[in-house]
Amino acid sequence: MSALTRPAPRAYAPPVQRTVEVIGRRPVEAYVELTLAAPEIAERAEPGQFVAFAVGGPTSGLLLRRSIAISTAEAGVVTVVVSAAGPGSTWLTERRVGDALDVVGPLGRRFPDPPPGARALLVGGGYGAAALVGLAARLRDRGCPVDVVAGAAGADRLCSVQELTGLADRLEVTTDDGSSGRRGLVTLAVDELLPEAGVVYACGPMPMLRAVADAATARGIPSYVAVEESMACGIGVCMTCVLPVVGEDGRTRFSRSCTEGPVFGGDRVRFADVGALPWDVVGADAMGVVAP
Amino acid sequence: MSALTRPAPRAYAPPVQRTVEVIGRRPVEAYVELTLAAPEIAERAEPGQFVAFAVGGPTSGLLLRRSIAISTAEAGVVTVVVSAAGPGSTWLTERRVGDALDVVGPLGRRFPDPPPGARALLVGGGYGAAALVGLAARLRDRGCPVDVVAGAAGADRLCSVQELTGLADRLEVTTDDGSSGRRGLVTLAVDELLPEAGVVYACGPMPMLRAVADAATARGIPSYVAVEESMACGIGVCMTCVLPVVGEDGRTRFSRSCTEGPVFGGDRVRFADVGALPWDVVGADAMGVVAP
Amino acid sequence: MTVLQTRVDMSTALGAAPIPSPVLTASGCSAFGRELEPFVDLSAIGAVVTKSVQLRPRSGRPTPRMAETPSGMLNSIGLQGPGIDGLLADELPWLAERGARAFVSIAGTRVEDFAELAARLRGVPGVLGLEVNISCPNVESRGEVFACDPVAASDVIAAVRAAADAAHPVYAKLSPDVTDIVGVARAVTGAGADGLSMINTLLGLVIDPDTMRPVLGGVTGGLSGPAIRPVALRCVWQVHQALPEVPILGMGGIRTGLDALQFVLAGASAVSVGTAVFNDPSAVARVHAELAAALEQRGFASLREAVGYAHR
Amino acid sequence: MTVLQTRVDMSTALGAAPIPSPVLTASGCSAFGRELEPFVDLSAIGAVVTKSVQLRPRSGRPTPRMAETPSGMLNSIGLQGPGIDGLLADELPWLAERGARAFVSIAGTRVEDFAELAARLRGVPGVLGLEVNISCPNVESRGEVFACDPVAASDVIAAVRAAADAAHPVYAKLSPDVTDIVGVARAVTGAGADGLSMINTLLGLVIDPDTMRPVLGGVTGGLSGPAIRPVALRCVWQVHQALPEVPILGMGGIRTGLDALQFVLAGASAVSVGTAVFNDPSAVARVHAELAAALEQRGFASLREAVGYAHR
Ligand SMILES: Cc1cc2nc3c(=O)[nH]c(=O)nc-3n(C[C@H](O)[C@H](O)[C@H](O)COP(=O)(O)OP(=O)(O)OC[C@H]3O[C@@H](n4cnc5c(N)ncnc54)[C@H](O)[C@@H]3O)c2cc1C
Ligand SMILES: Cc1cc2nc3c(=O)[nH]c(=O)nc-3n(C[C@H](O)[C@H](O)[C@H](O)COP(=O)(O)OP(=O)(O)OC[C@H]3O[C@@H](n4cnc5c(N)ncnc54)[C@H](O)[C@@H]3O)c2cc1C
Ligand SMILES: Cc1cc2nc3c(=O)[nH]c(=O)nc-3n(C[C@H](O)[C@H](O)[C@H](O)COP(=O)(O)O)c2cc1C
Ligand SMILES: Cc1cc2nc3c(=O)[nH]c(=O)nc-3n(C[C@H](O)[C@H](O)[C@H](O)COP(=O)(O)O)c2cc1C
Ligand code: FES
Ligand code: FES
Repeated sequence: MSALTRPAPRAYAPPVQRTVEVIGRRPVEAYVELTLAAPEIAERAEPGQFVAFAVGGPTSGLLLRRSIAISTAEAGVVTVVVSAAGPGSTWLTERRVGDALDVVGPLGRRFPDPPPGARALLVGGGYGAAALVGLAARLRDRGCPVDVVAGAAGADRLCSVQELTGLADRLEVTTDDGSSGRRGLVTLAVDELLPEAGVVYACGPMPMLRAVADAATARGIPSYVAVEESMACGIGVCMTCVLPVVGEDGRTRFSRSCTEGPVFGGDRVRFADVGALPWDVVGADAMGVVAP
Repeated sequence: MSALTRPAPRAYAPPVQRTVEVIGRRPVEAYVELTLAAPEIAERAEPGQFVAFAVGGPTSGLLLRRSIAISTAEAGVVTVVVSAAGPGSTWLTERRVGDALDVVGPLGRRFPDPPPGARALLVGGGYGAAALVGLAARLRDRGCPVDVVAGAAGADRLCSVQELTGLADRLEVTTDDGSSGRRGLVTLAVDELLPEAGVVYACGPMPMLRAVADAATARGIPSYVAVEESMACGIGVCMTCVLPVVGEDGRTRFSRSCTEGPVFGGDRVRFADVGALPWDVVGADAMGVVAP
Repeated sequence: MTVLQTRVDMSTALGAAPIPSPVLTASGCSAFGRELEPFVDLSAIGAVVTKSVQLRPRSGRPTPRMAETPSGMLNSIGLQGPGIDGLLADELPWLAERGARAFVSIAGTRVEDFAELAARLRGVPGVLGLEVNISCPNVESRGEVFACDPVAASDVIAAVRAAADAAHPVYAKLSPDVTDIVGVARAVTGAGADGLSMINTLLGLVIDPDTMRPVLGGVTGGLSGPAIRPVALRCVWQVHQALPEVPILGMGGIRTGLDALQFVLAGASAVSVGTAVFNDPSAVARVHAELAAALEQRGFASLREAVGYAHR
Repeated sequence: MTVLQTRVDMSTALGAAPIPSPVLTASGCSAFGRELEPFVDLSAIGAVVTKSVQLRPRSGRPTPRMAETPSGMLNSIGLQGPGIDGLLADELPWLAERGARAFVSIAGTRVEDFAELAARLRGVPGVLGLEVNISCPNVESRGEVFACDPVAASDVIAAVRAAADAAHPVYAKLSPDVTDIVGVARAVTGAGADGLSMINTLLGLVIDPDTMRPVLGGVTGGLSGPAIRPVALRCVWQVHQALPEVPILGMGGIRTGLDALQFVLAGASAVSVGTAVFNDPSAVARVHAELAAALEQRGFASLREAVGYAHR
């Protein structure tokens, strides 16, 4: 396999840490959309980046920040969509207008620009679609044609469909149970739209990213995926969030998804080896793993 | 010294644990008064008892409940006055109307009834005055004449003066800095009112309780003090909240202020020995402490 | 206690003594059970593990006796208690009357003390067995804690096993403050322990930033609560791994049924809920119900099937 | 970093190496410092304690590598890092250029590895000294951790002290997972340690209630964060009590200036802020400012006056 993608570029601006105010809260199906007055983060943010929230307030026993993708960032306002998964994200969804939030961002790398003249296919799974709204707007502003596939388990797990409808040339919705759009996985629609695409951007659960990246790579189309790995720090200092990623030199390293990602070339992430330690990862020998 | 008081009686009803709603919140000078819809606690509560709140919400790193005296309990509603001392009490003062609170109560023993025909002197220090409001009302209902002294460091640390004015025959206010009422300690007013008193009830900081109890005992007047000791459980199972208290048999024991108190006979608490282990406490010998 | 009626068989045993629920109180965290009566059906829980008792009544240490810490607390109570006479006269009869099982925690500073306590508890109604709190300073070894020395710990356990009622299972309560907890576990089971209670508190310290001195009168104290749960689970895991036949009463930071489940999966056949009771007086009953529901959801027909499952 | 201008002299030293601030990063919690640059003035903090480096580049362990726990976290990174060559080529020059002091943490599985690392770091610009991470399995002793055996620990320290630059203070980083931390402290200072870093993480375990298996790939992991602070403070207290002349770099759950103050009062002459950085990337600078303010409020003219004050 010769690499189709170059590593996602670094962010233009370093992150900041700010206390920001919640200025809007809107339950959207199974999620909650929070709007934050966060000018310094908004002006720095690029599509694909995320923010990290301290959770639980001053008496909190939850020490680690929660990473949440930036949906849109404009005019001083940052929008995020949060799914109540565990205690920290649930706490976030319970914030009210006027509450203060301690946030660090923007973090991570951005989606790279499309090849000139390419048609872009954006694929979002569940709340992952939210992370594509800013990207879709930017692409559209730059005159890049945009197709979108948004999928989820069921209708209530779809996200940002309305926003994306306004931005996409074509939008396909799929749900596993058929409760909205077509019944099936996103790949159903992706397979149809892929032939016309010059670049693919995806955000969502790992199995979806893997399927989309594999389909794109199989057709020789570059793809960029925004991965979601469990993160302790979000800023690159703890090494908890690593994935096996193939570098420009062709060697696989455990790369931090917070600072070397979350956006990676879809052909560079070794999805099958996530959670394992393949022998050919740089430094695996020092861990006692030997070539088979 | 022959004892003037009998140990405070047990509560009539056992405590319950309930999730209750905040139905009122009112900042009063340096404090916050919370009103709770808590019918099962209100119907059981007696003057002198307290409740214990879980603090910090579901993500809290604060494990222990916070004990707060019941100010009034009537018609299904419990009122408490909270001073923001540390993280837990600060969290309590930040609750809003509609919030739910996990509360256990009523806890502890109640103030005993006054001797027949006696005039009662109630002495409250800082937010300790709040704990006397329910008592004053009860005494007044039963036809017992009530004098009240409310004292604090400064005007903003006085508490429940308005409520107590409506219930007392005479009310004296003292502040250390003279910013309200007379300048000085509560003992200034207590010394004047004590000769007419047949029983004294006090709630406030330990040095104040000690001074009031000593003054009453010196005159042969029974006194009851509601003490404040650091509590881990509030229900009598942990043994953190003990004080050296003289029992009916004349022997001193480390008594739990949550279940054997918080109301103790003022002549029974060995104030000078709080925080020490005198040799004559029952079981001190087994700790290696020998009679001098 | 509202025991949710699940289909899961929750019965288990402490050594050879059967109990209907795997959830017990923890020594020193529910006194002698009385104060929990408004909140919990004492006869339905596994057992009341009583506050460690010594031969003589003890005043305990001067206050302050506790400091709250992040997700935990430090205590230095100093084993305040009525002594064995008070326990036999007042507390055990009260529990027996209510049909509550008492798992009696005994403590001492000399091997003979422990043996005498065990002997005094022979045949006492309502006593299910003994938990031996060896996290006490050994006066014969310059105050070193029994639990930190495998030899001293086994001496205590051997003496207790010899003196105790044959029908009383003897559990040794281990301290996590050791280099090799498996070594201590091996030693005490070799000496006759029928089971292991794990863990006691970790030695900790808090300094008051205002007085600039240690908060506790006793300088150091015991750290407990959810903060220590990962350490407790690791101890249970290691010991069950090394000694899979030895029953373990797991404890340390258990607050919910899912916390208890972790201990069971790691190898505990019963659990104690300690500090969490201070937060929620009905915790013991709630944890039972939540654990039963969690086991059912995961398809276990009985608690016993789940014991040590994470090793398989 | 907005260092609040207090009148307190905050200067201190690691062994004989002076530093302008007593607040440092903790090994493994700030990588090699780069990522903190947007949040902290790296030249103003005491030093950047770098992620433990070994001779060869290491991939570290497979994920999951962490689990959040009450007021703390468990990690099992497996010392992912570039190896000594990468450190010398990329990381140390970057820090030196910025005027940041590097306190280099070294790790190995053989005594000779440690000595070689120390030798390679001789005379390297910007290197202030060495922190020796002995919480590693000793391949020559069936994987027992060096830090858990006073003899193995001293062997490492003696070899490092002999091989290291004479100008580099050598600090031994101790594990709390021992019966007698004072004994280990005595042994390593006897072997030539110029100071002690305390504490490393506690060994812990978390089981995932869904998979019903340990969360971490490495089964057990290291517990850190405010949850362990009382244990860390106790260790610092005990060692300072026994060895008042030995400088201590205190760490374990420090999140605020008042937390740091507790360590100083207990006997630490400098502190590392580890896990708290994950919560607050500017924590190191903030803790410095808060500590300075706290010392001033309490009437201290210098940090040095406050070191060990709680013992007096
Ligand atoms: C780059 C990125 C972007 C994300 N964007 C969104 C988003 O837009 N909307 C949304 O709802 N969620 C998003 N997530 C997932 C979100 O971070 C997790 O759902 C959340 O951290 C879970 O915290 P919890 O307390 O609810 O759950 P718990 O499972 O209790 O969390 C326990 C610990 O694990 C970490 N953790 C658990 N799951 C994840 C995860 N998937 N990713 C990172 N850390 C995790 C938490 O930070 C915490 O430290 C994103 C994650 C990443 C890495
Ligand atoms: C019977 C009783 C009645 C009380 N009534 C009131 C009242 O009406 N209004 C009010 O504002 N406060 C009252 N207090 C004091 C109140 O409980 C403490 O101020 C509060 O617990 C402090 O918690 P924190 O988190 O703010 O402070 P922290 O100092 O951080 O608390 C740390 C720990 O110590 C315990 N603690 C600290 N101070 C006390 C204390 N004085 N009493 C008990 N535990 C303590 C806390 O419960 C907690 O576990 C009362 C205390 C008792 C014992
Ligand atoms: C206030 C308090 C008192 C305790 N007293 C005893 C005791 O007397 N005997 C004993 O063996 N353990 C005692 N312990 C330890 C507990 O039984 C238990 O082992 C430990 O607290 C860990 O469990 P937890 O985190 O659920 O509390 C005590 C713990 C606390 C918090
Ligand atoms: C993610 C992570 C990685 C760590 N890596 C190392 C390491 O490489 N070398 C080391 O000596 N200590 C390491 N530690 C331990 C810390 O340096 C520190 O001793 C411990 O976490 C306690 O401090 P804290 O509670 O402030 O984090 C690591 C800790 C964490 C949380
Ligand atoms: S989350 Fe810490 S390095 Fe990525
Ligand atoms: S607070 Fe626990 S016994 Fe009084």
